[in-house]
Amino acid sequence: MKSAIKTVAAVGALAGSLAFSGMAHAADTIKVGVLHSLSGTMAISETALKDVMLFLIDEQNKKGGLLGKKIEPVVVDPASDWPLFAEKARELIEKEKVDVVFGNWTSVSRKSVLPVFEELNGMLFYPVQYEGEESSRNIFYTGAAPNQQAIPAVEYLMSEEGGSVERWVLAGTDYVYPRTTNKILESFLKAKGVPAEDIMINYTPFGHSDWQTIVSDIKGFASAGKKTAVVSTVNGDANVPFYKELGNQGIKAEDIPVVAFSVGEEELAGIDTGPLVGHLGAWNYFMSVDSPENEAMIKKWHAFIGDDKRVFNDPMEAHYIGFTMWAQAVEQAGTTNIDAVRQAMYGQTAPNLTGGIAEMNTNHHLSKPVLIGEIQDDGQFATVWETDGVVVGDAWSDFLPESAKLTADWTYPWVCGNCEKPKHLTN
Amino acid sequence: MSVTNNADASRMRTVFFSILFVLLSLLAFSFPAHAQQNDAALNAALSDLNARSFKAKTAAVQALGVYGDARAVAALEALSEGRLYGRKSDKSVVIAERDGKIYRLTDPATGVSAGEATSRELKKIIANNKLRGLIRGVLGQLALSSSDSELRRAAVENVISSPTGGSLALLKSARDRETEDDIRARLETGIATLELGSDDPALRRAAVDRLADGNDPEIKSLLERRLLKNADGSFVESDAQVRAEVQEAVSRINDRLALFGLAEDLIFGISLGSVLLLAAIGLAVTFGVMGVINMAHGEMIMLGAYTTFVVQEVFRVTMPAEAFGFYLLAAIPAAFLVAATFGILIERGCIRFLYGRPLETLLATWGVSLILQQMVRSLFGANNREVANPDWISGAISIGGGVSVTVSRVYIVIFCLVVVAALAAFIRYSRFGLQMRAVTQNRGMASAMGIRTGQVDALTFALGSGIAGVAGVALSQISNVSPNLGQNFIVDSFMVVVFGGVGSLWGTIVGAFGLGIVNKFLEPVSGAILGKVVVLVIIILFIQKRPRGLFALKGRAAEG
Amino acid sequence: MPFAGGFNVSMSEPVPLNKPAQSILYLEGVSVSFDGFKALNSLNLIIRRGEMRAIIGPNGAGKTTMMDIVTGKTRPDTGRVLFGEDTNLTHLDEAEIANLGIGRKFQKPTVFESLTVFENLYLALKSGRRIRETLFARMRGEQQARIESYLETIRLTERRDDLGGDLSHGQKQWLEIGMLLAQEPELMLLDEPVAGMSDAETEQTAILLEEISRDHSLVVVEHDMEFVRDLDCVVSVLHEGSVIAEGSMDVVQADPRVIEVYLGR
Amino acid sequence: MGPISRRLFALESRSGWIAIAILLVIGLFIVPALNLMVPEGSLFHISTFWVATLGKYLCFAILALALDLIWGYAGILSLGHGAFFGLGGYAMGMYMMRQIGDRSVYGNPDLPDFMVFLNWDSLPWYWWGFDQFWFAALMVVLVPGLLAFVFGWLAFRSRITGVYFSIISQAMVFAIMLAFFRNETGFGGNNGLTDFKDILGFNLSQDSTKVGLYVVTTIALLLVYMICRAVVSSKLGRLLIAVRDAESRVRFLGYSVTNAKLFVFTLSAVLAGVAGALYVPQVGIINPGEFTPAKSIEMAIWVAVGGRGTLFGAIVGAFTINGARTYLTGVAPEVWLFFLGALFILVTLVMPQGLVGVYRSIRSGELKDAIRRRIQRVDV
Repeated sequence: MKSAIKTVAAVGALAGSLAFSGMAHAADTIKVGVLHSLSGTMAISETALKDVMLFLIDEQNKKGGLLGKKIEPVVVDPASDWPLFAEKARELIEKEKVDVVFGNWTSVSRKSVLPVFEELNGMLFYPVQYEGEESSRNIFYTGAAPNQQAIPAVEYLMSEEGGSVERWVLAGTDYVYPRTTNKILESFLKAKGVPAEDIMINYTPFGHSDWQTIVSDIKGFASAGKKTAVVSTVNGDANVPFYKELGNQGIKAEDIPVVAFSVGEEELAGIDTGPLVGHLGAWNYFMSVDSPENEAMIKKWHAFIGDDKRVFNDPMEAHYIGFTMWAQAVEQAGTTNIDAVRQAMYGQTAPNLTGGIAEMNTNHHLSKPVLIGEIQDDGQFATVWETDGVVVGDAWSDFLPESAKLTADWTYPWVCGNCEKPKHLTN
Repeated sequence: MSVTNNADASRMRTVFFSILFVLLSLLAFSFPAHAQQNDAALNAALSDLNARSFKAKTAAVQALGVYGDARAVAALEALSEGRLYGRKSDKSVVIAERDGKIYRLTDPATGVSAGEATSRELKKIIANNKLRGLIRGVLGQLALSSSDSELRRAAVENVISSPTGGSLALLKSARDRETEDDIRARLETGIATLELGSDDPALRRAAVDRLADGNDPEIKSLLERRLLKNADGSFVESDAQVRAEVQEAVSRINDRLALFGLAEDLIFGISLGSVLLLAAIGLAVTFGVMGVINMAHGEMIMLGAYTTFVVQEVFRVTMPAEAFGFYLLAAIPAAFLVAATFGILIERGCIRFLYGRPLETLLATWGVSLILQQMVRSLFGANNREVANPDWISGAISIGGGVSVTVSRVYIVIFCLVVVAALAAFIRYSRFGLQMRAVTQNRGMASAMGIRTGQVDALTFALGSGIAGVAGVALSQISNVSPNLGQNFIVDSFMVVVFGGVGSLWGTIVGAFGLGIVNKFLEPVSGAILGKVVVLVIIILFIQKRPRGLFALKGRAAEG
Repeated sequence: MPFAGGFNVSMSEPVPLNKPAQSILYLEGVSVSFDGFKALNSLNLIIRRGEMRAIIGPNGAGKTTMMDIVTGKTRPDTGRVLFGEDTNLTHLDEAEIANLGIGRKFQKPTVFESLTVFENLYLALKSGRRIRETLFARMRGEQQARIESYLETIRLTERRDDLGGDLSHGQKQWLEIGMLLAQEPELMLLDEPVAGMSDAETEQTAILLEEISRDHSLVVVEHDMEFVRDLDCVVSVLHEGSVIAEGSMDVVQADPRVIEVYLGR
Repeated sequence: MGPISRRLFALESRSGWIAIAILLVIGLFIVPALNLMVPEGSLFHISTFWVATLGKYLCFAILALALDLIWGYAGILSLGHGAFFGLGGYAMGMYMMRQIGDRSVYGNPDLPDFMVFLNWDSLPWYWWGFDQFWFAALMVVLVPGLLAFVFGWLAFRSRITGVYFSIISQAMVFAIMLAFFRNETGFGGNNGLTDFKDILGFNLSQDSTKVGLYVVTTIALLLVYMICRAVVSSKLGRLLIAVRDAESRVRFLGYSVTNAKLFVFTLSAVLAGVAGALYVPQVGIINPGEFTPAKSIEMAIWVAVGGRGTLFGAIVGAFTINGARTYLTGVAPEVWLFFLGALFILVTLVMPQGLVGVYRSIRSGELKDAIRRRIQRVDV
């Protein structure tokens, strides 16, 4: 009987120590939560974003921090486990009392933390290109919406310069981002007069590794005599075997160009790009862009990370822009209070590393330039086309009937993430 | 409507430029001496390559094609391969070869050295796909008259795949000159594809005759388009007689293609099977022979793949460029040793305490796998590592009918069979193999006969791990090299071994190829995802019928 | 109906048999092979109700396989196996056969090592075998008394609350026999009940078996010739999957074929 | 009292009952009170984070109990229990999805957002009825139970045991994962079901709802514990241990091993389904990630760490591992897998009976003997 009581006491003490371990924190710092997977399947992409956050915070602290306080990063590992994302988000906001969180990569992880951020009124900066169809009051989307990536890329390929493509393969991993993007593209292409038989849609599971059949199907589809391109929304791990198969089966970019929305410099670093020269990527940022801001940033990044082979990519730039805007908004608001900072975020501008100025819109999406690049043999993209100015990110796509009628605007009179009419029109 | 108009207009423009270009290039062939003298035009075209707009670059490429001399060819090749740069200081165009940190420059107009420069002083001249396609066609047309038959062969393909308005005349004259039979045959086919659009029905009929023997899906769709109707309701192919022949040709090609399709599924299935077999073969030793459920098996494959990466980097630094391609051969023993060493460590440090408790080895080795993953992540970083395909295993072999087999996969099939054969021979004929079998069958008796069972266990596990490492070398050629590499294979590996029959090497082989082929025949019908689900369900149901797998030992001995 | 269960009948040439009325176990023309090896070759065997029968034979003669067939562990390729009057066993599984009243002791003593001696017997006790019945089973005083008496019989009363795994080898054998008793079978098959026992234990076991044989039919497979002699019952000699001799120990030992089989060439 | 019945009572000793009572008081009264009544900022306040996290652990504890029942007692190691947990979760998720009604993003009261988005024009038949809580609750136990019954019937009838069973159960969960990843399957694909608003009319984002769910889960854990206790202390419990120790002996005693295993496996799946159903409203999302084989393997590790074959051990294991994960992913995000991996190895090597086993040997002084015996065994 004593033993049982002892057990209970021990368990209690353990729980207690766990509970108290997070409680002691200094109030004279501004805390920034970093919610990126450092283990599990998504560590491949997200680890670099954790590094870039530490880098940006370090830079800001060198400049004297914010509001006279040092910024303290709070790094946690949600381990590519979606419910753990929600737990860690709650821990960051409620226990660590962070002032803002930068994090997430996959849509499902964002969906998992979204109710937590809304419930606790936190602030999340989400840096990855995504499917859109969302605008939360508590999330700022600094990655590309489909209209900032997919549509310009397809327009480019349809143009004479891009090869006058008439036949399209939409290949993607079976999850919501490719599904949405492909739906948007499908209706866009049909609106442009592409007949249904010239569009092939194919979905593969996550981490698909055997691409022989699909690449062969693509070859077959492309043999119809019309110029064919592949729009790839293949995700993560599956890309390397996909591109290796493309290269090995001798599909050259001149014949069947592949434009990808999820393959950036970081992903290419793991592939021998020799056989891939000419395949395309559409992003808001390329590391190869020749601009003074970019050069300075890469230099500082290499110095910070201590490795001049490390790449800088689009989601990293998105974090850079997001962090810069947040820091400015905090300075303007004079506080880290979420509501005040949110108000200060609207209309906030920050220079893109590729030139031009990014602006935070009231739908919580950025205006950014769109760049199309061809893969080079050194693993970089060479920009072959870019938009004249910036493109406003659309939370709700105009090409989907259900979403076309929705508006996201978090300022008066709308104050709404998905409304058909303003909430405060009658007031 | 406006969309089609635009497209039409652009097509018209293309045709116009092409005709112009061919006229110019014909001119160039007829008066090469004149062209070479005109260096000013060459220089102008070269400097136009450095223009900002792709339109100007296109014109410059075409102008260089007109030149057709060695200097123009060198410049075009350099542009297409990304070796053409603009020097920032004087805006001149140079060909640059990277040599360590600096670039050695050549002036394309003179072919002489133009000194050296650092990457900061240069700006790469970007070619896009369209430009590269154009260059390919231009160089192809120039190379059609090359004396090197290999060059001609490639050139014919290039001209056929990037045809322009003047290609027909070029191909015909090339055919008349051609001495090699196979190249001439290819030229004939190319001519036929172009003559299919001729105004003369007789020519068209001849072309259809010629093409009906082929089995190329591109030709098939070319023929099929002759059967369509125009917007005004008339047939594209106006002659009914020819139309019937086209119909006949299409159906003949279709019959052949169906066979090729089957062959393709079979080939893909064998290839997938060899990958499964490679992934599973090490497990067949550790699980099949020793009864150890090694959840860190996938990590052994991963270690092999990372060893390949390290060996590659060592070769890159220490070896001459010609030898670089052979890093893979060096990686095989290295991967074996690394994985085997880890295997011994795991066996001695962990598994040996757990013999007879298979389910607990499962949990402990799961812990090992987590540690190994994190170790690799900490050492090499979380992202993928690049492992290059050496030239000798790149590319594809076309076997007709639009079916091609990639060379790397052929090597993997061969490699996999060699590994299995070596393993089987080792187990069967070597002294250690004998001891291994003895310990597996009767530990006590083997021990009584003076076999050091502990040592045999450790070495058997090392063998299984080492083979997994070797598999990692092969898999690095077609898959990610990342800390998650092993996780992608572990479930499949277990399925193969259990399906084939634990303890039976033969069963593992048949199981792997069987599952690979079934999967590939299902995939076109059900899609990749459902295909895999179906395969798993088949395995589950199959195990009900034969709980010990395909090739299980029968009788009392197996029921222990 | 002629009675063909006679002693001393050589079975080397399988004669079509007619099942005797009082037989408890009747095997006719039973053959089974594993991977080409014929473990049983058209085996004929008849055990009468209430009889104790010893079966001997060299290694690989098919003794254990015969038991596997009877208890449903192995299906015969051909042949008939009847229990009692006319219950065909070849289509039943182990549990069904056990519930018909055939108990079996393994060659290697098999008891439940993580359960106490008492619990081992409790599980074996003849009572509801359905899952629902076991879930809601309550022990009755009468059941407990029976277990106590079995404990007495197998001389393990002292160790009733020890775990099965903690018993000595001989005690495990006894416990297993006790479990068979608790099953209250009509027919008991014992595979080498004295293997690995000390002389004293062996003697005691012989006495135990004699006690048991008073109200059970018993088939004992054994290597220990002295022990078999002690049992003082009909002996069948198995060789290469068939019975080559049958009769009292003395008769069997005099049979030239048996001598040849045992002594070899 | 006879020896058996004495043993029945001894299984749940007086100290055991007291421990349960103390934990129950803490779980049911102290934690909610400290969360709801003590003001934030007080030293004694328990944040909602901890209520939610503890609630999650409680679900895992139920799951661990379910797994312990089959592995620890009947010796069936299922590496596919994530399937039952996930299916139970999906059943509950579907109910909550239907409760969203026209508050969804696209405002379609008849279809969940992802169906609107995929252009589905009507609700597929397998979604019918899920707008009723009782129906969903029924499905929470029925679907996992049925799957377990069919799968178990196939497997146990063919006498697939040990490692083979583990591996094909892994194949099962893997197949389910792939199927649920497909968007066409109709369960929201990779994103799964999310964006829940309320359960039985209670707003999910309110602290009181969270505490309520937590309390319900605590009670559920107690009930599941009692059910498991009742099973393992019945004659069936002995039978299961007997099956674990010597399966064929049980057959020759006349019991149907298939039925015994099938019963306990199905029961275990049902309990796992209940755990999943309680889990989903507390974490706010259910997606195919729950079906990854790695998660199912980890469940087995909770049980092993806590102590197989002791019901209390399963609970301890679930709390220990998940507590460690919560703690380490925050404190040592870059290297925590080393700790976790090392823990798994250590437990299997030196604590074959898990934490509860260690605790027992320390108490009984057996630890020293055990270590000595272990060293000797290694020498052989």
